[in-house]
Amino acid sequence: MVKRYISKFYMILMFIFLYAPIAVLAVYSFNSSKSRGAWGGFTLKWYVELFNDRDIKSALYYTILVALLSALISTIIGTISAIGIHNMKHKQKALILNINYLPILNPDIVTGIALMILYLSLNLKLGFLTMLLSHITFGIPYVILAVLPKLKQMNKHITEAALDLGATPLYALRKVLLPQIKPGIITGFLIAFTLSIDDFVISFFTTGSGVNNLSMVIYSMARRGIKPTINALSTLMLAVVLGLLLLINKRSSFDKKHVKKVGK
Amino acid sequence: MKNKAKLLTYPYIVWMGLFIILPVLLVFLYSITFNEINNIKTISFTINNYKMFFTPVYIQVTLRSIYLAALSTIICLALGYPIAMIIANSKMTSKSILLLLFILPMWMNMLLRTYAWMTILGNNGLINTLLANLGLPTLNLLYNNGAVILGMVYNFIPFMVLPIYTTLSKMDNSLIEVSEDLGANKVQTFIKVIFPLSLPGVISGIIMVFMPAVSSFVIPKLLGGGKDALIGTLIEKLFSLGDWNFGSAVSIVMMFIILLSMAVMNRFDVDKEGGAGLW
Amino acid sequence: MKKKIIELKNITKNFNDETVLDNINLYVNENEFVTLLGPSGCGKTTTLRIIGGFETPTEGNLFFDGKIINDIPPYKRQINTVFQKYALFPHLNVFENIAFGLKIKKLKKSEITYKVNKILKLVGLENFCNRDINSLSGGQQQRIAIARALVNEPKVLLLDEPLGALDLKLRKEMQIELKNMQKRIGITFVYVTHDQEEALTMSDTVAILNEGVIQQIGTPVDIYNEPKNAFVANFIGESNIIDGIMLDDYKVMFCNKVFTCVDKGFSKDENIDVVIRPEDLVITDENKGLLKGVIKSVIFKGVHYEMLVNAEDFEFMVHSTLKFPLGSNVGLTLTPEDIHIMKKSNN
Amino acid sequence: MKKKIIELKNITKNFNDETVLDNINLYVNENEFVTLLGPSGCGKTTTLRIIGGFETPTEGNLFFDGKIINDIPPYKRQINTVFQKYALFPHLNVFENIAFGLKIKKLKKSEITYKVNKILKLVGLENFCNRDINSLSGGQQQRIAIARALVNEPKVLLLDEPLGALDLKLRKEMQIELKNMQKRIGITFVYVTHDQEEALTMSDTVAILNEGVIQQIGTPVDIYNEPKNAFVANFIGESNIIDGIMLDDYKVMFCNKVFTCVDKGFSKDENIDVVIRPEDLVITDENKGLLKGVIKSVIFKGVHYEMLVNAEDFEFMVHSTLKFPLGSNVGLTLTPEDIHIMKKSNN
Amino acid sequence: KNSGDKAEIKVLNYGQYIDKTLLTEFEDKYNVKIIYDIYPAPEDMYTKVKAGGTDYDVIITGEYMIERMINEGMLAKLDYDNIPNFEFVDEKFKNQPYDSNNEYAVPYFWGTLGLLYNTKAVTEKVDSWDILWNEKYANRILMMDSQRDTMAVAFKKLGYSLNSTNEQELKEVKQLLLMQKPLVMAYVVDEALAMMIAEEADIALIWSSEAASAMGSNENLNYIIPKEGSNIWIDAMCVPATSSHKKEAELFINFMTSKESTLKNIDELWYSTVHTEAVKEVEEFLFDNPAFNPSDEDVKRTEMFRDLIDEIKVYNKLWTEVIAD
Ligand SMILES: Nc1ncnc2c1ncn2[C@@H]1O[C@H](COP(=O)(O)OP(=O)(O)OP(=O)(O)O)[C@@H](O)[C@H]1O
Ligand SMILES: Nc1ncnc2c1ncn2[C@@H]1O[C@H](COP(=O)(O)OP(=O)(O)OP(=O)(O)O)[C@@H](O)[C@H]1O
Ligand SMILES: [Mg+2]
Ligand SMILES: [Mg+2]
Repeated sequence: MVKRYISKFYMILMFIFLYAPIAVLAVYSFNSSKSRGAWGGFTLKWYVELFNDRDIKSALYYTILVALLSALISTIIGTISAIGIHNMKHKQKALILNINYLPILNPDIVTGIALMILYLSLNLKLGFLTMLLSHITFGIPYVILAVLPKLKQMNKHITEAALDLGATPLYALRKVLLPQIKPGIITGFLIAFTLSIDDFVISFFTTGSGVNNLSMVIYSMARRGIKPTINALSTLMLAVVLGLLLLINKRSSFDKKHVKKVGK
Repeated sequence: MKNKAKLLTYPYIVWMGLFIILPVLLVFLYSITFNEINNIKTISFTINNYKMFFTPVYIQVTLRSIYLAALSTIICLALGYPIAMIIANSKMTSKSILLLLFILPMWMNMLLRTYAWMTILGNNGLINTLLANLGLPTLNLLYNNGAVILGMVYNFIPFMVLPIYTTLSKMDNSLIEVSEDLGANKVQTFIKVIFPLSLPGVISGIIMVFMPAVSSFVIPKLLGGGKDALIGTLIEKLFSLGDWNFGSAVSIVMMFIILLSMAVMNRFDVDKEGGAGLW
Repeated sequence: MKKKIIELKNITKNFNDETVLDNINLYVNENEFVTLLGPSGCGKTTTLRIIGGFETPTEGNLFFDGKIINDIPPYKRQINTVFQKYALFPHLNVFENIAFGLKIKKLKKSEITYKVNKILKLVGLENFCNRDINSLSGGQQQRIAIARALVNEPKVLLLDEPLGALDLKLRKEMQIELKNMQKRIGITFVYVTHDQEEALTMSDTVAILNEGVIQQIGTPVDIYNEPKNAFVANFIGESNIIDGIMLDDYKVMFCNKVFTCVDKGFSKDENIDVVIRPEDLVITDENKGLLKGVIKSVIFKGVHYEMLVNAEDFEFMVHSTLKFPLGSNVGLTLTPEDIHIMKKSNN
Repeated sequence: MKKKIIELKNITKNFNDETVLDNINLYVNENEFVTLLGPSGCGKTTTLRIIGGFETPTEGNLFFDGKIINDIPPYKRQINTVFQKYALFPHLNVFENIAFGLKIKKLKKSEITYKVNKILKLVGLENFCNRDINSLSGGQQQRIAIARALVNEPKVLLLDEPLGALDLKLRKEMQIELKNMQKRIGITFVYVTHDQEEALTMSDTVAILNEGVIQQIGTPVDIYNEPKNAFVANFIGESNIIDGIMLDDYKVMFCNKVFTCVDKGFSKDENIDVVIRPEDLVITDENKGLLKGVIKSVIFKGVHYEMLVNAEDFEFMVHSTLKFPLGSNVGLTLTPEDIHIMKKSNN
Repeated sequence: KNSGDKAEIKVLNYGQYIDKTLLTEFEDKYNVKIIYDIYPAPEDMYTKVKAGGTDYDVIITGEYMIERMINEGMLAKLDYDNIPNFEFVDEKFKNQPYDSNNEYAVPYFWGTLGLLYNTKAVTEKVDSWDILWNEKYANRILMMDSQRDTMAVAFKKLGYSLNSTNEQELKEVKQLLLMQKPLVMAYVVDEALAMMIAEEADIALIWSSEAASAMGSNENLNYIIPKEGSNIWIDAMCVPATSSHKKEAELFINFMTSKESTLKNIDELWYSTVHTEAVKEVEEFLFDNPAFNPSDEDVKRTEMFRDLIDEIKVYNKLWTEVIAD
């Protein structure tokens, strides 16, 4: 009982730590002064301005599109590769994993510039595609790292049982293996998505004209002080996601109750 | 069966060859040449870039970076593990919600978050204002290693929590029961059974925190005040200033050091895991 | 006088409104060997888990040495368990698995090594010290699980089908080893098995469970020879159970014939179950038998042949070392002592 | 003529340079019921896993219908397996587990429901459709594992101790069900069990393994009555194995006495093993017996008492439904047919 | 392509360095579509454009970067016939060394490097770089995490040219900067503006443009150009050699140089203008601001950065050693 309270308390502390800066930036989205340093009174003008800013809208679109696509593709490639890596012999596995660590280890600017030179020498036009490829490249290693522990935990006899019952490896993968490593896959997706949303340097060097993401907009604003419109945007995004979460939570708890009733 | 599953990695191996190895080779090439390498005829090789690195100043930077990153990683682990456990032990529906709530702040831009931290930590920031109002002495919270570590912990802790959470969720409960049956109390059970079983997740978490932390540059620049350069800031600076050659050498050395120390760790691990290595 | 070390008082356990254990009352004396016996899913494992502390009873109390221990966590109970599904630690090798409990007790290294090796020899796996758990065969894993619990020399040992995966030979050996150990070290055993013979051989007391209800508690001989109801009789050994009518004391009618028996005290013309063990029936010449019948099937069982004999519309199972040809007409005889009369159970 | 459906030719399997299977040769005819029997760790599961396609033999070939299938993946083999450790899908409920194979075959929904329900009834778990796998008892899980394999009606079914977790009653029922099914649908069974009686009851052919080497292949009666060596004799049933000398055809000496027997063809004065089944020995009055002895121990086994009789420095195990008092002096008799002579095995 | 015959130009600029309504205005007025991109720092822009993956038509960037790009043949000569508004550009900013004949670039805004300080905390007279070495302000000083700007201070304090490559002078600069390091609160990237407004620090090395906007938010702040001299910078518009819509690009440059556009831009950005007509019409408070409109003497003491080509590596090394120490 006491333990439950302690863990609840700890959890709340942790969430305060995580959300304190977010709260600050949300508050500043209502600050009529343009500068982060001073409070100039309450205003909604940044929200109004947000809807009139063409660059932010297009950047938001590309940010979400690239994040979703790259996270999805990284998750697919990463998960499949992780399964392969899991089945490798020790030496091979070590080699592949070490190479896999490089994008995680390399500073973004090195990756960004190196990829840019790569694309150009491949005669790829910098733009949406190259940016997407780059995001996939740095997403996959994280997905692999997220999926591998779950694979290691898995009982191999269960996959064998599926094959035994006539499941092709692909079917066994879909119906037996994936459901079991699902937490790892979801985690991998979340990490890849998060990294993609947050990436600036690599995106900058590998994108082309007209395709910008929010991070690029924000970093480029830094010199003059980031406009509170961005805070407004962040606050809105947060609100939307939180709202969705609340909705899902309500739905699923409703479903549960419902099922229980029917069950009786 | 095993051999076949291995094939699944081949597409990624090709991908790696193209998008990871080739760029790294390029970086390596820069590290051993003068100037640009656009023209193959004028290429000339040198090891000066490496020589330059091995001077006390840069070694110190490297050590400092590894120290800060390691410290942040340890703190992430210490703070994150309980969180992962709490989430893993919570009810089915609240699990995914908690998880998303946990990573949601990271969807706000890192620069914004870091600036927000500066607003909180500054001399006239929220914390110090609070302290002053309480009649307490104010603190120097910003522009020191503490702030850098705080920033790193803040930004990387989800990457520690998530993989640990995945290994803890749906852990074989009977093993925990056996442990308690054999007389291990909750703490001993944790140390001897739960933690070792979650080790793969912990290792993933450590890698996902430590490696980007070693080479991070925005956080040390903004929260550390750019006074004590870290290897990430150094590389970023060298590259953006156009000195790709030396920058490349620094990156290569860093990769080498980190991967080598990982290999050493791996060696230790081999005995325990029966040849399975880190994995 | 014997001391009750464990006592279950009115224990009931529900899972999602389904009653799995129903008002269980059972005590275990110090140094006693108690076996729980019952069909699959009857609640044996659940009972052990309650004693071990892994489930809390929905109702009722659990006593250890006279004190209620409902809320004492498993690690504070001086009880060790051999789990039905082994539950070996995958991250530890054979040695480390067995040494687990000893290390927790902070024994000296040399002592741990000594004890582990001794117990490994006992289960016949001396050379398996450094083996990975996953590379062991089923029976080997089971033996490690036994060793891991035994090595701690607990006051009470709970064993959930500990010999299930072993072959007859090894099982017999291990039975004798376990029994010896129990006597020598003075451990109390609560044993779950699905092997009736094992239960009868090893136990001081046998408790028969069915659908969460205790059917009978008694010594092996009691249970076997004086089953309380047809379920017990049928479960504990193979039996022919025939509807009969008790005409009078020592006089029973079944299969349209009147037999002399050794039972009395029933009301007149009471409907009863007649239980006859297959090995008590003797096949004779057709005209020498009390009953006449035809051999319907013959199965070789090694020690004996198992034959089904159709006599007076009832299929008698008969065990005999002699083989009679399929379809031949035979007689069946039996002595009055072999006729067990029992009251009809309610269901 | 019968068709060989599965054939193992010179199969050897090493794990890390340790030989686990050593030059195994074995074939299985269509619709045959072959049982692998052997002590724990002798390689039974490994043999099944090779047939199922989960291990590749280090040496030798595996034939299915006359074709080598060493490299055919498991899902392309018309073989289903009941795994020793069940290996049920934890993320699926009981129904979905059983329906797994049928869904792959793209059967109609109604058909799947029909088949699953039918098989659930067979294993006695009609009402468990929506149950979570982890909430099942050990025996229930095992039955689901059997159902999951059986429902696919494969050509060949591999069963690794499929009834190990079931009580005698249910085991017998399931034995009969399995056997009936095997005959009715015409499935070929390769069966692993540690239960000698089960092996003898159900099988057409029994193969005895020890330490990766096949000791004997034959019908149950052959194996039981004509064991090729002392290991088989000892393993397949409890036996008294005594050192003896073959004096002449039909004349054997052991325990310092000369007995008549039915064996011949040994060289003169050859050292041999004499095997006598405990149930073949009859306890008589001290002076009526061929051998004189003292009762050393008496264990109640339900069907019979198991007694150790010390006679002429050898401890004879004797099974008898009559109980003799501990320490009493008795005689032992036996007929010439009950004396089995076998060559000394090399080890 | 999809907009049919409608021309399209690609513009690359710093972030937040334009009144965006001007873009729409231009598009409507000339029926030319603008694809507008931004970059965070000139070096990053250079790296990317130099690599050749881009096809911009107009780039707005700093003078030293333009010099480098001219030297490397990355820019196209402008056709000034298409930029009649060029005449309004103050002669002061024409024919500067980075583009000595004014063939490649049209100035956009300009500014200086100076000290922004809080008059509440710094009560003494501030007129010299020396104050940055004054222990009284230990940990209240913000320097820039930009090697050339921070080194420029040291050069000027020592009385040298801020483009010096003299070994001895560089050594002295390094010494000076290392001496100063313990006093520095932080080498900030872009945060000086906000930090000074929030009064987190007392003195900051800053660009006049940022200073102007800081002073607009906090009236305790003041800006000066120290007497030892300082740096002056010009941001200018140029057309890359790879441009395929040079005409429209020049049209855009001309549009941006018009008085109306300039005024609109000033209103939004508060940067010092190069426009002779516009400057007359800026609001009074801005006109009087020393950061927006420094005195001619102050400007006379300033020096422009030159592209150092390979010598930059020496600077890089010096600077990394300063911050790594
Ligand atoms: N992956 C492996 N690595 C090393 N040794 C193994 C491996 N798998 C099995 N063995 C060994 O091979 C031998 C035979 O194992 P197998 O599982 O076939 O035995 P089994 O006859 O099924 O025994 P049981 O009746 O106990 O299940 C055992 O000694 C076992 O320890
Ligand atoms: N967690 C649970 N949730 C719901 N039902 C459960 C749970 N655990 C056990 N049961 C049910 O309780 C009953 C008794 O289970 P238990 O494991 O005690 O049986 P058992 O006697 O050990 O059987 P077996 O010999 O097959 O192992 C079974 O019907 C089982 O399905
Ligand atoms: Mg059980
Ligand atoms: Mg086995």
